[in-house]
Amino acid sequence: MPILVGRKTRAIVWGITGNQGSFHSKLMKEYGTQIVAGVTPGKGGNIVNDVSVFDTASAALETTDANSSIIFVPAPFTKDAAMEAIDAGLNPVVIITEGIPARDAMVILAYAKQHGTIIVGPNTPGVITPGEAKLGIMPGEVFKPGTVGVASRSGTLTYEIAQSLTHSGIGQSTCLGIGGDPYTGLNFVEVLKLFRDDPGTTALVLIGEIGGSAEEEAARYISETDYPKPVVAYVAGRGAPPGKRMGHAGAIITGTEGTAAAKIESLTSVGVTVADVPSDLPRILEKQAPPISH
Amino acid sequence: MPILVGRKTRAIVWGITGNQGSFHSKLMKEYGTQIVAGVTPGKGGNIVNDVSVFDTASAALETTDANSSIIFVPAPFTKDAAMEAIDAGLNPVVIITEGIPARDAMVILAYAKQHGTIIVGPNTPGVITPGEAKLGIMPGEVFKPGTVGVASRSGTLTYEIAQSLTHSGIGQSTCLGIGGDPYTGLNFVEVLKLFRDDPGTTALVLIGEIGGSAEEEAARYISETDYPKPVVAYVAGRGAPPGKRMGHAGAIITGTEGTAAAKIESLTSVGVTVADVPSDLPRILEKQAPPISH
Amino acid sequence: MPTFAAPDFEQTQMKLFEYEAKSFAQNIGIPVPRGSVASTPDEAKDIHKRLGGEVVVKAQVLVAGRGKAGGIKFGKTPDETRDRASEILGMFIKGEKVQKVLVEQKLASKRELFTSIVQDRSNRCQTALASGQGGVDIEEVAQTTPEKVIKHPLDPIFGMRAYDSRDVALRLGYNGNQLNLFSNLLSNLYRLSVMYDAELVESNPVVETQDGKFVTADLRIIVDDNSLFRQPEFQERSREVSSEVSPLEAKAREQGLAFVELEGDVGIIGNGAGLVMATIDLVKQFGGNPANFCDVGGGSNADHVAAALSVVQSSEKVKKVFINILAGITRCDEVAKGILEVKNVIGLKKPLVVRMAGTNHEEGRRILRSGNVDSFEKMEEAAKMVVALGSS
Amino acid sequence: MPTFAAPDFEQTQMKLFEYEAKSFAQNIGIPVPRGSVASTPDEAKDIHKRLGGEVVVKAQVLVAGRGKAGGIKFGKTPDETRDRASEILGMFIKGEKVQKVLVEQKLASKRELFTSIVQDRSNRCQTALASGQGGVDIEEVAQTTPEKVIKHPLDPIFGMRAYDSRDVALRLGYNGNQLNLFSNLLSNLYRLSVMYDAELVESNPVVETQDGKFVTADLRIIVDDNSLFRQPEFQERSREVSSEVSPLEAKAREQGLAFVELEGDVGIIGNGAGLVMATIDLVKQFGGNPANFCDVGGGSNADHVAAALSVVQSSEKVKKVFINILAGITRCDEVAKGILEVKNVIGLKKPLVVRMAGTNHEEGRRILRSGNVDSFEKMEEAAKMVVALGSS
Repeated sequence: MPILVGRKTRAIVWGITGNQGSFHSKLMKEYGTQIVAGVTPGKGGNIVNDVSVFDTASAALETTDANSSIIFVPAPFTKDAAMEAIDAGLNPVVIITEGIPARDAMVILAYAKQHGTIIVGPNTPGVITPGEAKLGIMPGEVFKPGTVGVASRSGTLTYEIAQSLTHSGIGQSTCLGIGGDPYTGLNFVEVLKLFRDDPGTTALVLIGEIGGSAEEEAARYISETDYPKPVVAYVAGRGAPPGKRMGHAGAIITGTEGTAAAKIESLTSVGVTVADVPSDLPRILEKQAPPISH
Repeated sequence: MPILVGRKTRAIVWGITGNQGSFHSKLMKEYGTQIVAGVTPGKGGNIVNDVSVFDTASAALETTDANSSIIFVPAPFTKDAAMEAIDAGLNPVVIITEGIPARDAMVILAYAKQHGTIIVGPNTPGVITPGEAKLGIMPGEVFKPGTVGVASRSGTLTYEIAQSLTHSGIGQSTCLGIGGDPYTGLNFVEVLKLFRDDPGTTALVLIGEIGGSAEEEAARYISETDYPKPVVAYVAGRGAPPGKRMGHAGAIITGTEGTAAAKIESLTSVGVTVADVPSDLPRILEKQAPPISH
Repeated sequence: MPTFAAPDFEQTQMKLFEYEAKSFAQNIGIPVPRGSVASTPDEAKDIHKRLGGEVVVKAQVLVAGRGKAGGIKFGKTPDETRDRASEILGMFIKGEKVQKVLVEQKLASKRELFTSIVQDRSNRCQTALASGQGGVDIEEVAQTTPEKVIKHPLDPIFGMRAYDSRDVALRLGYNGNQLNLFSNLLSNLYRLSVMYDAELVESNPVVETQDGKFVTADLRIIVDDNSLFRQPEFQERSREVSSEVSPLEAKAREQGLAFVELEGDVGIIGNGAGLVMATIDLVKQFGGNPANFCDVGGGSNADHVAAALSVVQSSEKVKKVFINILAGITRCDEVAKGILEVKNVIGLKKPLVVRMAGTNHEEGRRILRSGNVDSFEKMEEAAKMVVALGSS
Repeated sequence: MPTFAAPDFEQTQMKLFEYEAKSFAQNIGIPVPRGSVASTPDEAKDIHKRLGGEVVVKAQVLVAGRGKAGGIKFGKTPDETRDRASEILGMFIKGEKVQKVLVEQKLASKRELFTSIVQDRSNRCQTALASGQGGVDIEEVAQTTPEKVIKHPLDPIFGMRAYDSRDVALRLGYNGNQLNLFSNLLSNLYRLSVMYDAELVESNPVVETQDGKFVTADLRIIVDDNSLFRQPEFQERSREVSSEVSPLEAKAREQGLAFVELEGDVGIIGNGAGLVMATIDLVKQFGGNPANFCDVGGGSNADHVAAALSVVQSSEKVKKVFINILAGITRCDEVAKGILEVKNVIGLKKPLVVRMAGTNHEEGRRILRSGNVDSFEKMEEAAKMVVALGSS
């Protein structure tokens, strides 16, 4: 039993007529995801990858029973698209778009909170439940079904680690990126809650990076709730200088805050083993949580 | 047992340092209302009618245990005051001020709804629970404790009718004005709900007037819920021409909508007796609800 | 209820002329027909020359229904336009004299739409209205075929989102580029409503041109009077724009009174809008015919009452006056003083019936008696008396 | 992850000069000291003459810490001011050459306050910061006496309400008219943050003058790069304002690469920010010293990779290059073509280690082999190799 996406996911793709949206909706469908509609204003009536395009979410919902959404529209239009998806009752709303103005992101997140909607991203590779469905841009072939939940602030690094798990025979329940922006919806703590309640997940991998305090908050939560499942982690950016954005808008050490050292220290202090190199993770995981399905 | 205000009411008065606010806070205190603080920006530290004035609600709440509020500030500042009162968790928020921009009123009402706060008004004489407390500008002496709930869109006409009830020996549980503006918080339907659940109220008087559809909605609610308590009514404005605002911003017949005839017809059709003249109400009430406390 | 708004703003419907509304619209990129305002027939002719083609000449008045009243005519040549302008300028439409005409290019329309941003009492928000049946009396369309009027309520906090306006465009049957064009137009009309705190922004018709574009052929804006404190450019003119207000109404409102003129001969004065309406109803009930609604407001003093009585009795059609006061915050002694002030200074010009109850009513009655003015305690009795007066 | 933002906006911190920020502030009624900008010592002298009194001469640079670096001096007479300006103009502050000075009246301050509207990651909103300990390094105040920094998070939807700013004013100890004056100032600083989509609006200090008024003696504004699409007036200059960006960084960013220069000698290229960070960490772990962070992004094609390699190997300090690709949407054959393109056109200037895995890695490796470039499958092995290279 996965979290966020799975066989019952029926998604609307915002921006399906664009390059990214059309390319990835094809890949998502090929992976088995039910993509039931696309939304692009002014492109209603078109068909992309055998998916009907509508001008608005209301129009899409008249003929489909969508329950989720993924957004590929350019940054200037993302706030509107996300609010439309939230209003339409779609949940989760996965926002792939990068480069959204911070104030727009804050409004989206506050609006989603009011409506009880889960936002994944922005600036996320998305969510995949291996063997079932993906709402995202990750390559499906590096994942395999299993019982380890993976949450990450990164994209390619997640694929790297998923691949090494897969190669070691460790399958994944659900893998998701929480997003590389400073303002993201779902954070590590919320992901930990979702995985805790998921009987199909037996252990977790957190992939953190410099900037912000998502890892520290996760550590506090693990400690405070005596988290019932083993958690292992990797934190990228030990070699990053302060004050520089390392690719992700959110990956920046401000003053002395947000360093990899502090994050590793926080996690270690609550019993989370933090790998020195990504390829150590499978071995650590097997030691920590022996009964992992192969 | 009253609704909205009573012995446990501990109110903050916005605009207590103004003419209206200081005059009426004195009268409210004399009536027995616990006025625990005033708020006027820039006047913190002053004392008005033995009540301490603060610059903000947060400051007032540091030293008082207020639970309600009444607002007398001029229209341009009312939105800010009401949102501050809502944010401070005060409930109800009684807005006496008249002449608030419609868009400001809409925002106040939407914000209150998000927070579960009851707004009485704007443009209301307020709420009185005879013998206990009042948050409003009504003359206390025309009311007497009893079991008839009164809700009205008017001010002076309410005093007129309350006085005639009082003179006939019919006391009131709580009397309130829902406000004469087109956009008000508590409406007749919500008042009916509150009185239904109040064991201290045995019968109701609704005082309507032309404009809008509050009376029609009340009639529908009475019919749909098989309302368990007798309701009698009076509707002002049978002689009002269409298209003219009759004093209250909300008292206007638009096209053929909002006429007194339509309202009287709606109410009558669901079993509510509508008095031809206000002074008939006590007699009708006694006929409809014989066991009214004298 | 207390009045915090400046009294001279009260009750005046702050309407803008079409040409003003269109200039605001054009400033934010809403397509309007090319055109200009003329005060004389020759100016109209010159404008036509500049525009070329055929034009429409439209009376600039604040009342609705100018089309039916002959206030809209067409000109094929500049000379014809001069003649049409000359017919329209100076005519009266519902009592309002036409001072200016708007001369605009005539649009070749494929379809005429109705669009409006209104305030919506039942939903407590603004609502976008639109219909494919524009250019006609939309009230009639709404009555006979309500399904042809699209209603889209707008979130009071977030206003019109792009997807709100797209939804309306879609329900009007547009797609592709036209969907985006129309939804932009609608979003911009909403923006106007925010910028000018408008009670109403209405374009009837929005013309869909032969090449599929949208142009606001007519545009009405009514500003919310209660917002004038933050709309400085309209404060100055709120007094001028009162063509639908009778001279007596204008006079009363200058005194801070809520005043509406009615058909009859009984002047009505009271404190509180609900009470005054009930008083009017009562007088009618007993066979009388009220001449006005006049609310002196809560907490009135002697001067307010004196002003009200002076205005009401100054009307020629008023044969008798009924003052109905239920004093709460207002004090009866103050009211009585106001009445005697009028009696002593300018005299009571019409027979007067006073009802007085509530705070200090005994003192008030004593003062009135001292000036030989009788008064009643119950309003029904007083109403019967005023109706009976002079009809024997 | 895909990049929708125009690449040339990425990563540039869009800071405004103090004098620009103050001119925006003044436009919306925020009190700023009287003053003007000078590019020469004589202009500075003239400004002092016009202003009278004593003045302060401030270097206009985009880096912080100009005070400690000698970029702020005082002038009692116009001649002195000319001399001070002459000292400051042309000096280098953290590598940035001073081209202009701001000459302003010197304020007699009763108290210096720190005020700031920042973006607040943990609360996912903007937050107002204020402190009575202004005019100094606020980071230090926040570290040593955090209770002296007031933090007031703002609702993302409603922004700063008047009572938010009053609350801050009150906690700073103000009351009466000063409470209203300060809260107005703070509300206006918030307004600036909205108008210019600012990541940061900071005035340190706001001076409380002897007569109890508040003046923003210094003002910093940093615009959110991601908002430049709706801030047209800053789009033009986003390229110029890059004094904190090294020439190599500027060159890389022009190519759409996320690029940060580091201290070492191993050029690092990868796809995906997290992977590149992990690669840097790995190289350090094995004893190497990375020269840069260079992310070609997800879904990169041959041209992107070629551009990255060209930029990285162009740096003199780079002794060897490590390309680490985990292909998902990116295809290894494309990456390989990009590498060979550089080899064939301009040549590989530095020893190169390639790691390639994921989509089409076999084809990619085959292509590389055809150009005599070896590659690894595992990134640890590749990292060890690049560290070992040349250190034997």
